[in-house]
Amino acid sequence: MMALESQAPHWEWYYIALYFFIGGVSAGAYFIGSLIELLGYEKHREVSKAAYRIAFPLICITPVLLIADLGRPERFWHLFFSNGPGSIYTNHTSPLSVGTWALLVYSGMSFLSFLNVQVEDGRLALPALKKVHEMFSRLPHKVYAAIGSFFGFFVAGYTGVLLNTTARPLWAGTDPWIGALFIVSAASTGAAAIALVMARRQALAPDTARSLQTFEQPVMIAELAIIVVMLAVAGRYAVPLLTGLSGVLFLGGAVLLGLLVPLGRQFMARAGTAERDGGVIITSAFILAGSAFLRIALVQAGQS
Amino acid sequence: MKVTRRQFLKFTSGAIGAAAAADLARPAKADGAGGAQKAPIKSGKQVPTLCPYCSVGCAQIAMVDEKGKIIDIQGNPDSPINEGTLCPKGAATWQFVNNDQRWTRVKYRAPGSDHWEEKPLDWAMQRIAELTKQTRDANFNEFQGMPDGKGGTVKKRVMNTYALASLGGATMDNEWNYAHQKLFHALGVVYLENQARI
Amino acid sequence: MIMGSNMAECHPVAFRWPLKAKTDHGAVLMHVDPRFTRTSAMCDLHVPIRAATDITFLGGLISYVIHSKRWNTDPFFKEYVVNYTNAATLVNPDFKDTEDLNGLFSGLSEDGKAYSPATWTYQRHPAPAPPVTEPKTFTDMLLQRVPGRPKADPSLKDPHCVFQILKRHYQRYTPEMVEKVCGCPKEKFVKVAETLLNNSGRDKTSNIVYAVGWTQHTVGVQIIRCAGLLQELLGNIGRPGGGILALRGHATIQGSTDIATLYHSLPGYLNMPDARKNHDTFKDFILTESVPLMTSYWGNYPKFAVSYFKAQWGGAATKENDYGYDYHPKITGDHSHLPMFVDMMNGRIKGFFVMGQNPAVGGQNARYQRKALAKLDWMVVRDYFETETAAFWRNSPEVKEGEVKPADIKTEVFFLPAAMVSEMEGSFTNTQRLIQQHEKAADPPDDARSDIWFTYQLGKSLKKMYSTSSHDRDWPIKNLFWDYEPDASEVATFRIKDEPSAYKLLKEINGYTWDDKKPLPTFANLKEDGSTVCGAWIYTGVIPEEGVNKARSRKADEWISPGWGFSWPANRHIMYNRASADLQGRPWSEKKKLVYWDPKKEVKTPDGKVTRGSWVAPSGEGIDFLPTKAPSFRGKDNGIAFDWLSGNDPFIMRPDGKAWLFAPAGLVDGPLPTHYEPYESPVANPLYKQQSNPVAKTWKVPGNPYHKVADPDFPIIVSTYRLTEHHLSGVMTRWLPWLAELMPELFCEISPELAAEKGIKNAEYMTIETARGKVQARAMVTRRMRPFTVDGKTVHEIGLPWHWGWQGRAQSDVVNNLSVLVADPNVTIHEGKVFTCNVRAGKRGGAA
Amino acid sequence: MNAKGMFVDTSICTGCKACQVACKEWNGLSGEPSHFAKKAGYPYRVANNFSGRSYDNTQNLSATDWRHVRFIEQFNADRSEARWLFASDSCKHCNNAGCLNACPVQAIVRTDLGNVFVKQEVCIGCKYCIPACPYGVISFDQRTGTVHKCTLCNDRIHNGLGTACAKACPTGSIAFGDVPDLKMRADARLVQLKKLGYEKANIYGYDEAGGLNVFYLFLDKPEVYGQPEKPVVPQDRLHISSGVTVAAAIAVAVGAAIAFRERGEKKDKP
Repeated sequence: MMALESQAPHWEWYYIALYFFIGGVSAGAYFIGSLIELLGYEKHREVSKAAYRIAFPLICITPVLLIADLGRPERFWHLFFSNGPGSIYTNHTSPLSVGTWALLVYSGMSFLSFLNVQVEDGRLALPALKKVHEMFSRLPHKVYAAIGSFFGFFVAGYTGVLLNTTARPLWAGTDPWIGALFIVSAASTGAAAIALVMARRQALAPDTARSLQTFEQPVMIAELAIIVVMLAVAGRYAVPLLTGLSGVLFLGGAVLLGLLVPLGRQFMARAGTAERDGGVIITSAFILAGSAFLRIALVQAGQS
Repeated sequence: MKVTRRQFLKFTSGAIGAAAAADLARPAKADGAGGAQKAPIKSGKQVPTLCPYCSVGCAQIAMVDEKGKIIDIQGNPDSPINEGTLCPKGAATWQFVNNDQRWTRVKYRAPGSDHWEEKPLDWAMQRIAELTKQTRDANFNEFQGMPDGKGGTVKKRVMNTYALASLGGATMDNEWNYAHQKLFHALGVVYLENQARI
Repeated sequence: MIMGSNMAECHPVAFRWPLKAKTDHGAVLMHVDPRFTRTSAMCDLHVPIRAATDITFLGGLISYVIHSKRWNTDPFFKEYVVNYTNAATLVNPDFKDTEDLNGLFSGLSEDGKAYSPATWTYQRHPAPAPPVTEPKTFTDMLLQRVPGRPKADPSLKDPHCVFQILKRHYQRYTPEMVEKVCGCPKEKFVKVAETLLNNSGRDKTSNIVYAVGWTQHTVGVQIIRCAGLLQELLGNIGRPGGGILALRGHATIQGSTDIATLYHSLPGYLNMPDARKNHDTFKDFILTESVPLMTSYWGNYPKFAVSYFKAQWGGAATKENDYGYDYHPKITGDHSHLPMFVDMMNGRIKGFFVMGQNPAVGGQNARYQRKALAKLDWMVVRDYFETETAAFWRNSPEVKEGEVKPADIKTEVFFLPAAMVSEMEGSFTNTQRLIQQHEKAADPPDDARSDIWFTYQLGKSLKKMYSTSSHDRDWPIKNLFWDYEPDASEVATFRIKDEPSAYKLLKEINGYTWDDKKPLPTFANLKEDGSTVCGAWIYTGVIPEEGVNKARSRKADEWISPGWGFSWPANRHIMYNRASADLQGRPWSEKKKLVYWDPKKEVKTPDGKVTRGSWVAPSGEGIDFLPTKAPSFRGKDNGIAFDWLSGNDPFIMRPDGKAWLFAPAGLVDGPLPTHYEPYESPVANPLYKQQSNPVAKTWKVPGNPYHKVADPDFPIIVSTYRLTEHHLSGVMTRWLPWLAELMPELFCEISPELAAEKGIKNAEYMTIETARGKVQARAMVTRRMRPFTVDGKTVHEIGLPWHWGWQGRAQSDVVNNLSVLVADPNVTIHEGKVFTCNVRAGKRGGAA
Repeated sequence: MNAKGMFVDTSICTGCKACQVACKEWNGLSGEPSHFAKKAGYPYRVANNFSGRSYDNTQNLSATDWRHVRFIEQFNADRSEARWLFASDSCKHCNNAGCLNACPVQAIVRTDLGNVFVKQEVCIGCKYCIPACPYGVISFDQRTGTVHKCTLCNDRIHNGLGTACAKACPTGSIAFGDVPDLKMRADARLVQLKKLGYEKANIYGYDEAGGLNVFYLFLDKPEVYGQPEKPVVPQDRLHISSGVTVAAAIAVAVGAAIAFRERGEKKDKP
């Protein structure tokens, strides 16, 4: 079983949990966007575009968070070249090492996708960026969408595997479910973020809204299911997640506000048509906030 | 199997099987160096000394760098008493010597004052000698009446002073104890004590 | 058996060896102690006894042993006891035992304050005719005064023989009585007794280890004697693996006793001239001191004494001026630590040197001692940190609470920074009497100086100031023999050039001939005619020749390691080791062979003749006997020293050559150890009407109140003690973060039973209170502490380690604010191991 | 070359903590900053870490406490069972080391002598190795921004010396040497103790975490000494959690394909 005396890493929630959250949203959104592009659902091209516009700026924030939490931020490059510049290094038994590389690749892909969207909408003004876009324009969009989508999922999921792959009672006790939980959570928040952005710009077509909801609902139900399984597996090791401030965040924030309330709202709205823009914004905000709470609670409870 | 003390020493201080130098920073022997990584290690002149704490008499080795600073103090493995081992106090001797709170200057508190002042060593030594002389001269007894056992008193030569007292010495060298009792007996001091009575 | 010591905690490295004996050789370790300590944890058996009932326990062992089948059937014990102890010696028929006088011996003065030992003496044969008629020397004078040999009954049947007296004295110390007084189950007691019995004899020896758990009592000396008695009866003295081992506290506490900075003693255990005794002239001094001892090696007392005075005043000490004896101070009373502070409080002491000691924390009734410091005109503190003693005027509890204002304290205080051990050259004597040298590794920083630097420079200044004086009373300073200037080579590599020569000091301690300054190889070379100088005769041999310092010798071997350091006297590690052989000089057994008589060995005498037969020790151990004296040698009745002692008298420092089961002289509180309750006890003495030591020293002065016997306000026993992680008053440890974090705060060990009764919770604060003061401590509620049932009554005991003060990186209340000035009558050691108190939950509040 | 390691015979540990201090002395480690606090009127920080847990005040291993002596009091109400156990704990230098497996920058390495240590000049302070250790050994130091733990005195052992703690240990409870030799000694001691009636005595560390180069002889179950009965090296589970995560990702992908396809087709075919 778990170690009796493992130590907490003392990761700051505002760096690490937020990174987990923002990375998840970005990856989830990118994944949806790229999937639509890969499957050729032209009708949902706007969804794709919104996804790419969300994915890249968000992922730009993450290295800042990650590096800020390092004890020696100036050495972040050791992650790639620990044996000195030029000598590439990866540790395949370390989710952190592999995840960092995935994040790098994913960032690149999401950048290219972002450029495409900007060019398509004629918004790319900077000549340098234009040049970059031209360089990669020979490459079919679907290639990097595919690569990006693969690594996007990696980014969304490895953080959970990373937590599972420790000796902390909560994180190890919930093994192997945090990865899966983070994947589904990333998917729902990705969709929610897309919906939120499109609704705010009043660009959310009712059908699109319905598609997003159709995607979100089973994902959120799956998320609930995974949470139940995870808690059952963890047994007494789940206590820190269910008590104290972490308990409030987890049960009240993640489960109630982040999952039950949005599901309920969507369910009630289904009586008529899809939610209207205002409703979508609120529901999506709940989903996003709930996902943030989920990660904060897991990161904090695992360290208590 | 009869384990001799030397063998026992080897068990505990560093080497079973492949014999290794038990001392602080002797260069590695051939079997220790074969294929081993080069690792820098502190080194310097080794001076035999003793643990300042309890009465067991553990031998220590102080390592001194080229600037004459003590950089390490550890047990002396040659000692039949401690064979290189130490207790937590003995192991902490280095921090005792190199302590940021150690006072290394003379401090003086004038009568009635509420603070210390720093003073030169020579000044303090001179002042202490003067006070010692003054106090002795003002309170010296060449003779004193002692009970004669019959209810009366008899004058006896005592050559002492009760105005000076000295306390301490069980953590201080034999040589000091000797010199100190010698000087203080010459001064006539009888309140002369140390921790041996505690 | 470890008793009165927490060896694993207080002497952890020494404990290496008993533990090794246990794991490698199957030795049985037993710990008799009120608390379950780290020592108990490592022993095969822990026997809890109520604090200060050691004599009952040991007396019980004595009684058990002499009534046991093994002791009465194995001829080894009789042979040893009849010949090597004074068991057979007949005592004055007027002697009355505690059994006769309900806890008192005969000879107590009318005021009940002191004993006269007149009735404790031996019966003797008539004195022999003296060999000299006209005394020319002190030795001649002694030869005129040789007493008759003591009478003895080797069958041990005479009712006045020591053995019968002893048997009667301890007859009521039964296992049942031990259980009743000590509160320990009698089965455990019997187990200890059987283990000791079964592990003593011809091929086995048992050893008893003690420390201040025995000394810090009003009966401290008698507890240790009681263990000595037991070991003598078991034949465990003078033999390898036997003995009683004192574990002392400080690095050279042995050295500072040998070369005493103690009021009553001159170096080498000569007595201090004392105006209360007949010490009026040098001759009086010599005769008073050496006559009672002259039939032992102390018959050489005159040589030791003359050489000491010659060392004091060198060329100015002549036969004509009695080697300056008249200029040496005399004591007039007890000037030891506790009365020193009483007299300081009274204003008698004006100037005070305190060096490497911290009475503001370590002194009994520390509050009293701190207040006494404020009465001084001036004080010199030499230490490493701003100790509580140095800072008493600034931030002591009295000052912080506003009871005393710094402005009202007129004491002029000097703090002089001291050098560390590794920053100076010198020697320490460890608890085994082993002298070892530490060498100077580096200069001390800034104005820090060695201790000998301070004393030497102070002496030089004073000599200079007094150089013009013509007062007779200044003669001892003016003529003080004071030259320890270093050779250039000794200071060549160091910054400090006026560091005195430690070598020259040790050479003077060792002794040398006055004329040609050649070091003396042994104390047999000392003379009483002023031709030799010797600071401390017992150390002679440490510098056997110029330039050779045996304290620096560092050759160890598998056993005794005679090549490591120098064990005084004359590199003898096991004292009285003649007793390791039987009457004929043969080893008691092959396994326990140490020193034995080899009749074939050829020895050259100093006059060139060759004789056959010698004592030998293949291990290299020094032989604590005259090497050529055959076991069959019969001592000269009219001789002194070695001449008087016979070939089967191993105890050469005793005037009858025997180990003393009964002490006819030398003790002020009785010839046999007797159970007395401590001065403060929650119970009445279950054994005698006499409650506590009748001659214990007390100081009934303001600020030093005592508790009553069974005082209802103070029903709990408290013991103070040390931990591994700190040293004494903490000066050498509390400023070190590495040690401070190991034991950060004062705690009180308390049983769950008492804690529950008082509502005290683990790790929370509690207050301990006596009539002297209050301290707060964190509670450590643990079953390692236990209540005792004494005579049907439950007695609680708590424990307080006393290392802390208000300075340093680990701070707490001063435990000695609780303790009291009361002491053993023989040596004035305080009773810190047991007094009474009360406890309650919560912080102290109010005055400390 | 044989791996070097330590055999900790807790049956002869006296709980003196010399190993803790000797470690700090040789490795130049300060007092643990969290054990000290500022106090008015004093120019230095004063220790405040009294725990009330027997004689254990340092409580755990940390970046400045590479050794830690545990104190376990086993007494029943009438004290007929009375035992006080001591055990000196440190990094075990696992052959399957969670910290080393987790390190993303190769700051944690194993040398030719089998010891695992942190290259201070490489560590970035990501702290991921901290929860990856099943023994709670490795720890972060704010002052250096890196993690620290016992190095098995890397400098000493590569210069032919034993570890500082083993050298200081007054009773030989900590023995340093070649692992196979130490195992022989441990086995012999276990036999001796069993004969003396210590039925629960056991050796901990032959199989755990791929074998520990620093292993123990305990007189009671490992849990009593705060050691996991069956420690799991986190990375041993990596393939399972990765698999489940990938499965979840595929499920989500399929879900998305279905969710968006439905709507898309409905619109495309009026």
